Amino acid sequence: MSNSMEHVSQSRLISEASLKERIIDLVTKWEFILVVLFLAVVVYFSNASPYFLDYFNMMNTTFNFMEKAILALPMIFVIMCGDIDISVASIMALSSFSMGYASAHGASTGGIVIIGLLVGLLAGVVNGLMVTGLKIPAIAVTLGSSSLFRGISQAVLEDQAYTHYPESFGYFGQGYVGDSLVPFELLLFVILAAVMGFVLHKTTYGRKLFAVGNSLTAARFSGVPVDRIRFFNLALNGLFAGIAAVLLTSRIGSTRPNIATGYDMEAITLVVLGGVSITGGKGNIVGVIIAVFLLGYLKFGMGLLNLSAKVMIITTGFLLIGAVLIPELLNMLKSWRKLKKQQQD
Amino acid sequence: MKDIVLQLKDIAKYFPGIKALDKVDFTIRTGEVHALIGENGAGKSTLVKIMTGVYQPTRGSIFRNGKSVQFKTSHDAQEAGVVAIHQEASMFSELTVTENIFMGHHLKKASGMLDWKAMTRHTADLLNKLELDISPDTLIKNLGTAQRHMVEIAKALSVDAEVVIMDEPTSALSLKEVEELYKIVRQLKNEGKAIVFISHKFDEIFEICDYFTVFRDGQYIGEGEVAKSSIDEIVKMMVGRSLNQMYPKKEAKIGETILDVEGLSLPGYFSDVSFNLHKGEILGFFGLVGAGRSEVMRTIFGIDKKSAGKITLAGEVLETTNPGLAMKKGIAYVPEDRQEQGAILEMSLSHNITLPQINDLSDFGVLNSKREKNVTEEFGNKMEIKAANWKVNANTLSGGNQQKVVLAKWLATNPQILILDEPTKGIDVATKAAVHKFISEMAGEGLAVIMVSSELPEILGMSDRIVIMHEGKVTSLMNRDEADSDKVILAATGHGQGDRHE
Amino acid sequence: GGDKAADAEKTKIVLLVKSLGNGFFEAVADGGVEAAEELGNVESIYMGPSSATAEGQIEIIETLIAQKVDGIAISANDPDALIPVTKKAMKAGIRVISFDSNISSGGREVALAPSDTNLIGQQQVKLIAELCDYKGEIAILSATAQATNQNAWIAVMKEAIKAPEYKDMKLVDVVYGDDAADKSYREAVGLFEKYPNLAGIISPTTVGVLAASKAIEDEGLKGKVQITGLGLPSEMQHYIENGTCGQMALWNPVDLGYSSTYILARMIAGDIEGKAGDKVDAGRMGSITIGPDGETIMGEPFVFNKDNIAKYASIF
Amino acid sequence: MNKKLEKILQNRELNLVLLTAVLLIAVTLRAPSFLALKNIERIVNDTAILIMVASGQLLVILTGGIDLSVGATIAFSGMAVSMLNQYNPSMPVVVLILLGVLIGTLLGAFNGACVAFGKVPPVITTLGTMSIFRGFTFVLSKGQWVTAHEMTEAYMNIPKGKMLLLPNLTIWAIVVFIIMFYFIRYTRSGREIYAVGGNKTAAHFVGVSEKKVNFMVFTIAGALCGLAGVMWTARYAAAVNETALGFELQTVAACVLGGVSLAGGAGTLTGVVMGALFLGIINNALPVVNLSPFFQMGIQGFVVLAAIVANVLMEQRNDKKLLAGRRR
Ligand SMILES: Nc1ncnc2c1ncn2[C@@H]1O[C@H](COP(=O)(O)OP(=O)(O)OP(=O)(O)O)[C@@H](O)[C@H]1O
Ligand SMILES: Nc1ncnc2c1ncn2[C@@H]1O[C@H](COP(=O)(O)OP(=O)(O)OP(=O)(O)O)[C@@H](O)[C@H]1O
Ligand SMILES: [Mg+2]
Ligand SMILES: [Mg+2]
Repeated sequence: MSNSMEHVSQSRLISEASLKERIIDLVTKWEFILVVLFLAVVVYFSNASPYFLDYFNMMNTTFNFMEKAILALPMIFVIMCGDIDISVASIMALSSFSMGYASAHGASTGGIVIIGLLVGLLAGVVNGLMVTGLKIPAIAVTLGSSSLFRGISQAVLEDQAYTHYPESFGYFGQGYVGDSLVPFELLLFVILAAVMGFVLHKTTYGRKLFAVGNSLTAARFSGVPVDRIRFFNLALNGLFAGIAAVLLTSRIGSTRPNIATGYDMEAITLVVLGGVSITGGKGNIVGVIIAVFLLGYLKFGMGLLNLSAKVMIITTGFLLIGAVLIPELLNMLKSWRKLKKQQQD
Repeated sequence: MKDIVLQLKDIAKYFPGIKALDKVDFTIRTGEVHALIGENGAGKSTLVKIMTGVYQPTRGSIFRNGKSVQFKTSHDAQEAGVVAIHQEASMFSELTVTENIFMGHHLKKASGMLDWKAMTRHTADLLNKLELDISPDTLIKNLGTAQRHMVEIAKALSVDAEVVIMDEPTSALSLKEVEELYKIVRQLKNEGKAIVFISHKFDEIFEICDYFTVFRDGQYIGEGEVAKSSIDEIVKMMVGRSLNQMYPKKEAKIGETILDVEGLSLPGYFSDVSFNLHKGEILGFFGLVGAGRSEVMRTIFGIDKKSAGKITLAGEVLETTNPGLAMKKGIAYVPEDRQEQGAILEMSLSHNITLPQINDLSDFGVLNSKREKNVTEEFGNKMEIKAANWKVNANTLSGGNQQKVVLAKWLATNPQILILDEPTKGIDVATKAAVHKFISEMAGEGLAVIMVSSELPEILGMSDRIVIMHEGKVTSLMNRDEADSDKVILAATGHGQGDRHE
Repeated sequence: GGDKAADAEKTKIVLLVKSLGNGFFEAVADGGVEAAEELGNVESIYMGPSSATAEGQIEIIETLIAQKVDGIAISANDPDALIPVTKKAMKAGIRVISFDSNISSGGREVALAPSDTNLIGQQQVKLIAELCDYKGEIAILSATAQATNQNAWIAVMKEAIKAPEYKDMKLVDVVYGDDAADKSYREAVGLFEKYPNLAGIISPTTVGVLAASKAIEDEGLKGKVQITGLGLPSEMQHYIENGTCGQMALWNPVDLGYSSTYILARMIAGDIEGKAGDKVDAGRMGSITIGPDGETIMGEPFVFNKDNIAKYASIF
Repeated sequence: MNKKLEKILQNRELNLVLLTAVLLIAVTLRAPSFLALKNIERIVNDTAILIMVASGQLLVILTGGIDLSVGATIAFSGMAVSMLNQYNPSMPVVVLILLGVLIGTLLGAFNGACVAFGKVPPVITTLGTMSIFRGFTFVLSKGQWVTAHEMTEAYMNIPKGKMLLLPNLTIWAIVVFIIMFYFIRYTRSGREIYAVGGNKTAAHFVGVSEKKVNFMVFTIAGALCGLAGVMWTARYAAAVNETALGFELQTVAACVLGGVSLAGGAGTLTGVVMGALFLGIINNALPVVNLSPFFQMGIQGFVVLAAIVANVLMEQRNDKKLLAGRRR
């Protein structure tokens, strides 16, 4: 036999996994746990509140978390490479501020959107240049730049607000797709998630991301343009912050320097809850997407029961830890069982 | 018969999906240097880790001076007088030499405070003993590979142990340090200590070992006295068959110049390095560790940025370069540190092997798993990588097999110029022969090869010409027929001025 | 009146506040419960985001729309940002009013101001003037730069101080403590540093007035630098009793929650439209008249000093 | 410069001293009174809490982790102790301080247990407990504040009084600094932190228990937050739900400015203290220099960023010099 198995299989390899083991493998998978949690949320709240399992409501509540979900998409890339960006919320503020400025000076809807995206991109580029050009860790750069970006909008806008946007600008954050009940924001997220998922799992760029995340040095020695990738990630993060800023600004129809406060931490929460390793090199877009809806509907359900926001943050905190702890404990159990079985052979 | 100090009985170690060790017996005696021999992946390092409490055996028992013991952590092993120099780099690069040596067993004053003065003094003594000219306060990150390895040796010696295990201690050392190490090993032996010595180099085994044990595929095969055996016999036990030729250098037709390096400099590392390379040629680079060979290669490959000099590739001057560009121009570089630079440990073998040419294996940036599979299988099999399948992560492989993955990944790019930095470091004899045969064949097909190596027989046996470096400068250039070990070593130590040929 | 129909479903009225964990709003909630009990068939729900952001309030309003509550009274973190979502709520048949910190017109039906903006601003200036004998340098320590009600009051104060009786007083600076104890404290100390002759500070925010009082006490400036502002009696009792803060003002948050609930209940029951000129029968608060553009004023801010602080500290 | 001093202050710290000097000069040019002795004393005192908490953060970062829950831990322990003080005014302050430390220790131990024994990465653990602890602060206080009137004089005097010419709070910080310095430099456990952060495999090989170290650093960080909680609430005479909101980023910033590697294994306590003082100077200078308050945030971001960039550039230059000098 001259096929691959010749050298690959060896006498001491343990026989193929049994069905039972495969089921255990599946059960301890992160995505599986997330799906189970998601279903648990749906089942529980459908019983607890008559308003939960309502098509309009389920669609409508996505308005609450789509901007954060969109922020989470490129954040997967950034975190995958072992970096982190805590300035996205501030980029949103800067971008929203620029849109308000443009609108106040008579820009059309198209112009406003383009300016919002460009400013986001530009801010991301600034982050990227400092991280890769000056070789400063991303967390240090974005720690500083987050005050800077928001500070710029505050310095100019002071205690004022931009409140006048063209009528048609409202569509991005408030509109629905055609006559359906599907919010435009949701559709946009689905499209962006599909694109980003494809890039992550099916393209060379994605493969290189995993390489950089696992070993920056080895990736560099393999000809992967490490710095270009990290730069590109941060720039992309800026661009997506621009997109999120367009949506949020359109949704609330006004801009103040404190817009989107706390969005960065929420986006990062989604990414880590989705199973992306904070040290880089491990992750999956599906996990993050499930995490988005899990957290979104959990909050929605708890809101319907009029639970205090403080109960919600406590629950989110435990969920975050539990989502890692449970598979970890199951995994420990799994390896223990496996070894035990081997010993019996 | 000497006293038995440490005995392992019926040891087994299972990892999920693989039996690294099964039914292994191993006995160590005082005043003896005991060679542990086996192919890559035979389970040698795993056994070391079991003996030092890093791993817990799945089954079996350990006896220390006849008493059954359990080493829950390496601390327990150390208390029982068992220490090891591990195969994987295990240094704290941001800490000083002193701290690296005493981590885990810092010296304390009567008051309970750490006694830095005493530790520094001890370190200075140890460094003296090893004839290492570095200050105890130097940070490890400022040391070269060989110096780091020597510090590891010093670390093992800092504990007053009865059993000292050395897992491929010489793989990153050059002649001078190896001599130093032999001296130490002999001294320890005379002091009545037991030494376990793991190496793939038979000259070393025959030079300092008294006794040997052979493993194959995680199982005990046999043992014997070194003096009463031959290389052939041992190789047969190891591989299951005999090997004939170690350095199968084929005569190759030397073609036109493909690479011309002139006055290349990188301050702090090397200066004014010039040489050229022809198609079909194997150009050996020899020097003591720290001579700056690796940096020259890294600069050519574009990892480090040159400060002066000219690199001409196939008639075209390369102004600035980076690894991506160098690869496009047909240069492949197999780095010396496979853990850090070579393999991506948490990625699958397949993804590792295809990474350098992932762009070419894809359709407009979209991955093509079929093509990836083909390349993986072709080169993985060529290098005889032993693994459960191509989807396992590289970190589950033995050290030698990891090196094969790194080789496979670069050979798969079909380079015009192949730069190998210590290509057979940590590789067993059988594979080494295969790698050599392979390099030779590739050169025969017109590939230009640069081979950096600290192993003199390898350099002498494989090279068409030899460049010798000393402290960042090229001191000599010899043709195959005029080179001999004395002349090469002399040039490498900065003495004798060999003739310079162009 | 609630005894028209014997429906088991109670009218759900939500008091949506700026954020949880603030004594002022906890007192507002008490007022809501009090009104609900009086009204009988009303369920008073107290909600707020965990930190004071408009985005957080929007999230809550969306779920309130989903569960079809009957009315929402909002103390808004942003007068403009909430408009699209409150419009959506009104379209879904929910009655929306704002109280305390109001939503701009178009985003609510009635805006119940605790007091008249002009009145508050003028009163603050008068309080500090009385404390420092109508002379000296005055500074303002506000919450965040984006707090709308604060900004409106500050604008009035800037105007009011131009009056002839304040000719010897000068407003030298406006600083922002972001409603954080440490930053407010630091800003207060910064004021002492920058203006060695500072005579008084106005801090129209509960966190700020507390932190500034502490700073005055710590720096040994009691008597030299006066402090007034808007503060909760229970929180400021110490400084008023020991004389650091001679007097300060606030409206009754319990009444605010009480009135809001009454107004909403009457609107939901169809007793009133919520238009200008409507008169609301608001229980113990008597009759409240809705002004032009839905703007309604509850009453005058109440002044607290050594004599009455103990009595009110036990209430809110 | 003196060789010994140079050894104590590593390159990075020297750089930071330089940057701090530049910052001080810049501020003094705008506000000449800033450099007065009294004011410097005040800045140090104002930075004392940051120094305490940042030195705990240092330990966590040295292992390669991060503690995002410090602000919430301060809030919870501060609230708990203030309420104890409120309901048992006779309880001696020593007991209150010890209880504060104990509560912080327990919260830190919870973090530590999740990280060490549950293998939950530090960021996730503390991102979670950041919410959990703050949520419980609210549950504990039922949304109410504890203010000066409910606190005893003795409690409020913990940070306030003076001893040996220095404010008590500053003395507390100095004591914490000395203990931490001794711990990091002169105990095995202290050194093991560097081992785990520097190279986990190597640490394992020399018998250093990663679990023990992880558990320990979070517990110590928690204990310091507990102490800080007492100091904070006593100093501002107010225990509120939002106490120390966002403080985690300040402590991380102090570490980053102080040259601590976020990858773990490298960093010194003196660096962190200087990083904290640098931030303290900015925080105290911003209200004093005559600039629109609306510029504060932007300027703070700019100065921090500039300091980080300058620090990195100076260090890169030093490295180059070191290299060039190595081989002539
Ligand atoms: N952590 C691990 N998880 C899974 N498998 C492992 C692990 N460590 C080692 N193995 C497997 O155990 C076997 C023995 O490995 P070991 O490192 O002991 O070999 P070795 O004899 O030291 O080889 P070399 O000469 O290449 O260093 C190999 O097949 C390897 O793939
Ligand atoms: N004088 C010196 N002092 C400290 N470190 C040095 C000195 N000279 C060289 N080094 C270190 O040694 C390394 C340069 O040696 P390098 O590894 O390039 O040598 P080499 O000839 O490639 O050896 P090999 O590949 O056999 O290990 C550098 O990493 C550098 O940090
Ligand atoms: Mg090995
Ligand atoms: Mg080298």
